Amino acid sequence: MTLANDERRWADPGLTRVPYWLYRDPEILARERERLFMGRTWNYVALDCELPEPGDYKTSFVGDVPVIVVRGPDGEVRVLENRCAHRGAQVCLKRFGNAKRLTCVYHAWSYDLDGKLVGVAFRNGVRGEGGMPDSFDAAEHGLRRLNAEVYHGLVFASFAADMPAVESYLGPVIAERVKRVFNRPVKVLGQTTQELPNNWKLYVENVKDSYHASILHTFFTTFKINRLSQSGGILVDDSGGNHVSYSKIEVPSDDPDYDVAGLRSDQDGLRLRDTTMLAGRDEWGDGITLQILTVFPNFVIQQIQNSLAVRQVIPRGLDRTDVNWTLFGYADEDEELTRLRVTQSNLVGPAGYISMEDGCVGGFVQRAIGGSEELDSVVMMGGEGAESQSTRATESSIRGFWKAYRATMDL
Amino acid sequence: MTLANDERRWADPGLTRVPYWLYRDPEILARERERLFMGRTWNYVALDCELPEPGDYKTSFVGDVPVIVVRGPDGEVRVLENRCAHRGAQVCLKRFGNAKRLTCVYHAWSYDLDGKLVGVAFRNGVRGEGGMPDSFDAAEHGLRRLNAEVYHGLVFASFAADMPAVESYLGPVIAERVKRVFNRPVKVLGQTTQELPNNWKLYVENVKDSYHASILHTFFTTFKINRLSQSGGILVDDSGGNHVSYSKIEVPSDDPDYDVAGLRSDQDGLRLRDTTMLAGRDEWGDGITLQILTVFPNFVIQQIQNSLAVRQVIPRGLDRTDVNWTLFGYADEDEELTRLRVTQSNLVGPAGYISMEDGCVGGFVQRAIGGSEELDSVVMMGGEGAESQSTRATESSIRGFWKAYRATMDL
Amino acid sequence: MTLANDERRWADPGLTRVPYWLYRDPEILARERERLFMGRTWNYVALDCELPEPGDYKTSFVGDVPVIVVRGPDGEVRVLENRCAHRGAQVCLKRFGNAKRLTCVYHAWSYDLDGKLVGVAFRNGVRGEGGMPDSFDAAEHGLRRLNAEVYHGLVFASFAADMPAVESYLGPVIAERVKRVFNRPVKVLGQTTQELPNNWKLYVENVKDSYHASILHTFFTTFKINRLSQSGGILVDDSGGNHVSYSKIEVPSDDPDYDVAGLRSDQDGLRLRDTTMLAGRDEWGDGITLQILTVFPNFVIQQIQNSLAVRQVIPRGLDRTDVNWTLFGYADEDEELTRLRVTQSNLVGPAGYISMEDGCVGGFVQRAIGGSEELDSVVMMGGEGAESQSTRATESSIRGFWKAYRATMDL
Amino acid sequence: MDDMLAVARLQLDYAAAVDNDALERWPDFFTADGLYRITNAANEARGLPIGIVHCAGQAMMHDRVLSLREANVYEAQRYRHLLSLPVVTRDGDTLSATTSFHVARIMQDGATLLFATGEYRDVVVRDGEALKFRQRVVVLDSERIDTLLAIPI
Amino acid sequence: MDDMLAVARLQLDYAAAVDNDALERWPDFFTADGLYRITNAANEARGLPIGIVHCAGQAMMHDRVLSLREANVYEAQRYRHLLSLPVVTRDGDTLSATTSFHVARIMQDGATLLFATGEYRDVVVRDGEALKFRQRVVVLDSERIDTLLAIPI
Amino acid sequence: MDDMLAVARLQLDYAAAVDNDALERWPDFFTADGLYRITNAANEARGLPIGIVHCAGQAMMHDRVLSLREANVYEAQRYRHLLSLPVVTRDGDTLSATTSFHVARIMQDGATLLFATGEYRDVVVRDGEALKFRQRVVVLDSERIDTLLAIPI
Ligand code: FES
Ligand code: FES
Ligand code: FES
Ligand SMILES: [Fe+3]
Ligand SMILES: [Fe+3]
Ligand SMILES: [Fe+3]
Repeated sequence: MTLANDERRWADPGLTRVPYWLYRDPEILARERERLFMGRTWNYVALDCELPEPGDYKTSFVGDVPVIVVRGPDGEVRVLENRCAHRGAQVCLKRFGNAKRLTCVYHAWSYDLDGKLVGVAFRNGVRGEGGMPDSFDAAEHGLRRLNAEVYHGLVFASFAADMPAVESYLGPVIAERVKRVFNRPVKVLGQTTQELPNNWKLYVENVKDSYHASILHTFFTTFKINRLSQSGGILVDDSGGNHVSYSKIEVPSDDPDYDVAGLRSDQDGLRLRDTTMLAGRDEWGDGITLQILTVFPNFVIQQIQNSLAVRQVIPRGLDRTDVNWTLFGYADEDEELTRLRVTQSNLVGPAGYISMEDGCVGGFVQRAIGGSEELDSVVMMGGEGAESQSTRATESSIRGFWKAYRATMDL
Repeated sequence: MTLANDERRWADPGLTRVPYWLYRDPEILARERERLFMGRTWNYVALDCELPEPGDYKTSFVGDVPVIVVRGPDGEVRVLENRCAHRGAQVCLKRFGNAKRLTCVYHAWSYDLDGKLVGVAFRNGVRGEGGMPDSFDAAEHGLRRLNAEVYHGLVFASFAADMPAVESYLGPVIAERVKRVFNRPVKVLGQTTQELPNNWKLYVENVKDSYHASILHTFFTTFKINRLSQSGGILVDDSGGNHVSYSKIEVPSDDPDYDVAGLRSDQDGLRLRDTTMLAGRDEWGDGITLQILTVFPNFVIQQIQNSLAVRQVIPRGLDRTDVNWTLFGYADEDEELTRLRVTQSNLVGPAGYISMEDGCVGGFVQRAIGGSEELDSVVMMGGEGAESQSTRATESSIRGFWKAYRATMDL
Repeated sequence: MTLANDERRWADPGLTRVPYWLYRDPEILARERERLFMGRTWNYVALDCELPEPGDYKTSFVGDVPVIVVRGPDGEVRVLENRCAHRGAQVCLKRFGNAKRLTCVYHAWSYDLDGKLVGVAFRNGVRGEGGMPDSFDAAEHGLRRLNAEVYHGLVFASFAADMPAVESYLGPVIAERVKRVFNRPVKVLGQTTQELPNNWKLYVENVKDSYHASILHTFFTTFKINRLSQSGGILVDDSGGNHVSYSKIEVPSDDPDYDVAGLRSDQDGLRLRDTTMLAGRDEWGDGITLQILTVFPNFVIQQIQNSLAVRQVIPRGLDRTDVNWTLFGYADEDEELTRLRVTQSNLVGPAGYISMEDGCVGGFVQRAIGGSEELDSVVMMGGEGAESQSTRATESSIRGFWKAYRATMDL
Repeated sequence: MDDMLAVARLQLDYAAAVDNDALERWPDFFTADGLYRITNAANEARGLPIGIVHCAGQAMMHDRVLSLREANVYEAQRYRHLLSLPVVTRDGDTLSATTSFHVARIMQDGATLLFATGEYRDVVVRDGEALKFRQRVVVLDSERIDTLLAIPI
Repeated sequence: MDDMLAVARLQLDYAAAVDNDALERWPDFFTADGLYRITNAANEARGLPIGIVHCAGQAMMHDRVLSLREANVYEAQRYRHLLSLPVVTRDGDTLSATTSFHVARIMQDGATLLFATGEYRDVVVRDGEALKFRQRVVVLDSERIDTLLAIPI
Repeated sequence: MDDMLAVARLQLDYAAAVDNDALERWPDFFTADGLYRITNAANEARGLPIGIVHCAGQAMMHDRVLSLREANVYEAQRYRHLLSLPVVTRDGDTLSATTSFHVARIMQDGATLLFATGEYRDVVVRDGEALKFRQRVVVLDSERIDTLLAIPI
């Protein structure tokens, strides 16, 4: 499986071919950790609202590296690597907590909420024996602190110190769409983790893939919630790594392109008995019923009708990925709207009518490409570039992902 | 575990020493996939009778590469790689099915039963936007089609195009013995999968190993179903990779060689209360009560009394192997004979009186050789060659396997 | 994950920095097997009392290499590699047994208790056909026999032939402390296996780590069974690899060092309702209530009050370790003392009040260091050397482990 | 005891219907306005309203079965439920029951996984001849779902 | 209910005998002409007659136990059965029952696996004082067997 | 049958208390001098007295709960017990029961493991109104414990 260096090539200079070894080579994981997740990227780690009070913390991940997201006494959020500077134990063990200091259970080294080492048990020994030598300088042994920015309620972190602001990382077009959803404080309505039998990149490609939406997810098209012939399109930022796919409802029409395609997904007879789920509200006043947004490398913001969620994609190995779903609403919303979101939650998540398939299709690829590491996937729908397009029948945003990936990974 | 190149050697120029790293080195898997399973070999993938009608398909494997075995409209069987030419999803998901076209669930690309790409959803975009660029040539994006041959009811496939006919691959001696069992149409009587905790080659060696039969499987000898002193022998083809081990019942005699060996397996007191299982019929008129046949690299045909089976050996990782058992009878046989096969099925499979041990013995080796990657197994019984012999107290056919393996793997 | 050679460095020339890749690099396992476990070390494999009679055997491990520990007809204990010289099957399958000869189930090759090959089934073939060629020399095909020494009831084995005696391997100081516990025949009182989600070295470091004892294990300090301010210390042999940590009960005092540290572990209000467990006996007449002893690389002898145990640490992969616990008492002890040991067994093992944490803390490290392979743990408590110290507020014995490890591994 | 065994029998029949792919019968185990929810223990403990599945009324249950049969794509799989005895309390004609479960999932290729564990929180009423669930809340112990959850628990 | 509990008790005793290695008692849970079969759901669905084990009559069961004890080689292992309550129907003196099971397999080295799940399809009759299986068909959910199946399910 | 169901109910309540983290109630399922032991089948078979946990009397049980709550460090986790029906025999006022179990362990991150299988060997007596365990010996099938065993089985 370990590919020698000359086999680990990416022959095609463009973006329309993606070699399959990228999902299978054991060495890719370490390289992605180093250059991508611990490199020059902004990584979503938490919602600001998950940490309401000073001292509130949440344990999270940057790539697969454990971090602590904590609100300091000054109200600012810090992100610290969750690894003790002494002998490497995970410092915070709980998913959520509140602390004035972060104390490692192993030898009780303790850190303030900036990660500064403020306590070393028995530093001076016991009765004058043992303890730390004079050469020990506590200032050199804090928790590694990451660059952090709270952007409209979203906490991003980066191991790189000299990052541009999140807004500029997103680019103006995508930033606008983030702000559309995060236009006021939010609250968490539910959380779940979906464990996928495939490389994390297959999930991210899937999310970026506006082409599959109305084909793989037949619930979508059948009930006219969304179909490619609706007006909509995709937006891609200059880096390629960030994107939005959106659509608006129109009056459904008989669409000749669908008939030509003869898709499995167009079953006219199928109707829901209970349509409360479909009675969406136009909360944003723009008629957009679906907006899927990704931030490079592994963060998703979803609006599907009134179902709002963020998804953090965590690599767990070459062929194992966790998707952490956080469904949310607005802090100030009425109960009826929350009830609507509860009902529409049936659309999304591991059991969602239109997301269930996304859970398995990555595995369908992962297990099929074993004999094809020297071959490529073909990403040509909508051309060869990674630009915004006014159609969703395109793979432009997938090409955008690989554009950003190749640049960041130097591949 | 990854052995540097100079350690991955096979010092002995002959066939009587097999280094243990062959069962443990992570790199061997990829090389076996490339040179062995996707190289110049014929791989069993299905019984012809599993696909009675045009459009019937079965999903199977060549090595661990997923394939589709499908009967075309012309009645001919095709074998296609089960990986979509678009972005790599497994095209057929079910074990058995019937289809006029093979349609990928992901983006509904569809293929005819020759693997030719005949439909690309939204190829022309929607309302004139998106879609495939003109440079896209459907003819270049079919499902990879394998070389296939149906040989006396057995479907073989090869990634190599220029293979000799199966009959010539088997060699005349082994071909004769295949035809002995597949002398007329067969029907499936039962299927099961046995998952083994060892490298696939340990299972194949075990099947080729006529030496162990009467020693490891004491049920065999105790009830005089078979013992090495019965007349019989082994046949090996010129390549070494294909073999038959057979025996005939004779009147049991007191056998001095057994007494000298003092084998655990010779328990005189043990008798069955119910002997219906042993009342075999001489279906082939030649008195042969056991014929085990292998085709290089990983296929087994078994006749044990009247129990007939094919076994497909599928590598699932360095120390994980699936054995797919298909028990069968003849399409035209009487019910009484089927009942006999049902009763004799107790002899074989994961719970079989004389095959149960084969399920665990590979694991006994796999876990014992961890500290011995620089050492060799010793394969000297019956000499140093890989020729046919008129005794089963030999490892000649194992040496034959390694002869073919070294040639194919270039090791 | 596979680190290229230039990354697999150990920059720090001393013992106060340990790079994290040592717990994560897949290649380290094979090198540890070769140089450490199969190299110039003595490895605990059994208690002498587990094999009371000639022919009694136990299956055990040296590193992760399976071995047989067997008492010969002369009463001496032998240690043999548990891998058949023929084709590599594990010869002894049971945990405990008794045999005159060791017979492999696969082809019934049999060995005497020295490992000498004394039987080859069908060596002369059957009716003059098959069998072993004349070139086969049974003397070359025995079970690999290890160097073995029974030292005060403990059976040690080594793949190296030219080892110093165990007593000299231990060094006089540690040897004394082994003999303190193994001062007369022992008997087994219970066995269990604890499976840890971390590299084996994290467990060994933990055992050697007198620093953590009163901090991580708050049961310890709270009930005044042991605290760092008790008199005690650590002893390290010249190699660094062997150590003792011990303490004596003193009248607890208000200890200013504890107050300064403000440790989580000092909860004054907590008192046991049932104190029978704490009513220890001073069996050795020296007031030592705790003695933890390790022998390089992976063996532990434990006296915690009257709870006696040996622990064998078995690597099962990069992040998987088995700890085999054997709790014991003296062959001649009274029932009341055994009852005391039963009661005090609550302190130790996977559910032990003061060992439970040792089961999880290695995992806390293993999972936290994923992004830090180029970083180091900091081992500075008690200075920079690996000498004996009269305090337990030190990491001297951990530095000792790495001293011996670097020497043995040539790193 | 009678209540316990009666509820146990209802639960057994439900499990058998699900395990044997008789999903069309699944809505009939509920009253017309019955509530079926799947959530996890952490969400419940935090009072979060959204779980994994939320079916209010038989109509939504029928819709889910229809979608599973006609619209959704997922590999062939089956469950095998195993239940504890229910702990039942009665309030007038209404029975409340909590019941532990282990659910194994068996994929088409034979791979078997302990897919879900947790507790049923049931409200059971008499509906004509039969007992039916007025409410069945499935509280999963784990927040983690392997791949997807298609078939109801 | 009486039938249910009586069948449940028979099944419990059977499971205890198997789990505690009292295999010699195993044939006695059957009538002299009792049928014991292990197969899998896919074979059953396709009407294929061959499964994993086929014992027609106590004599064949005794033979299997004898072979396991005296002839066959396999590592020390044990099972732990867990059963649902049986769903029992009565036709005259004959009880038919379907019952779900999870069987864990524990190897000598402690490795524990959810080895088998499925359904017992039992026909139970009174045989003198005791209830006995006239038929016990074990339908495994999975076609996949890890390593080997020695001990009866 | 009454004995069986009464013991089963006691066992269910015990399992529910443990599975729902009501450990403070755990000692109350025992008589004041009750014995709680966890050991494994191999140790029992060899007559070895030391297992995994040994609590003689409620006081030691309270101590264990106190230690788990106040002193010990371990990650958040929960169990989900599933039990067979008990096989109960009565000797005067004393009931003896053997009962099989599967216990799943669910970690905070959702990882689910079939953590323990085995057999309860219970001695149950009436203690005022309630049934209580005078003895509960947990015989694990496996000698192998993953990571640690904090919560009682
Ligand atoms: S590892 Fe954190 S204090 Fe020692
Ligand atoms: S992967 Fe098959 S159609 Fe896209
Ligand atoms: S492998 Fe041991 S006798 Fe052949
Ligand atoms: Fe999707
Ligand atoms: Fe065999
Ligand atoms: Fe400790």
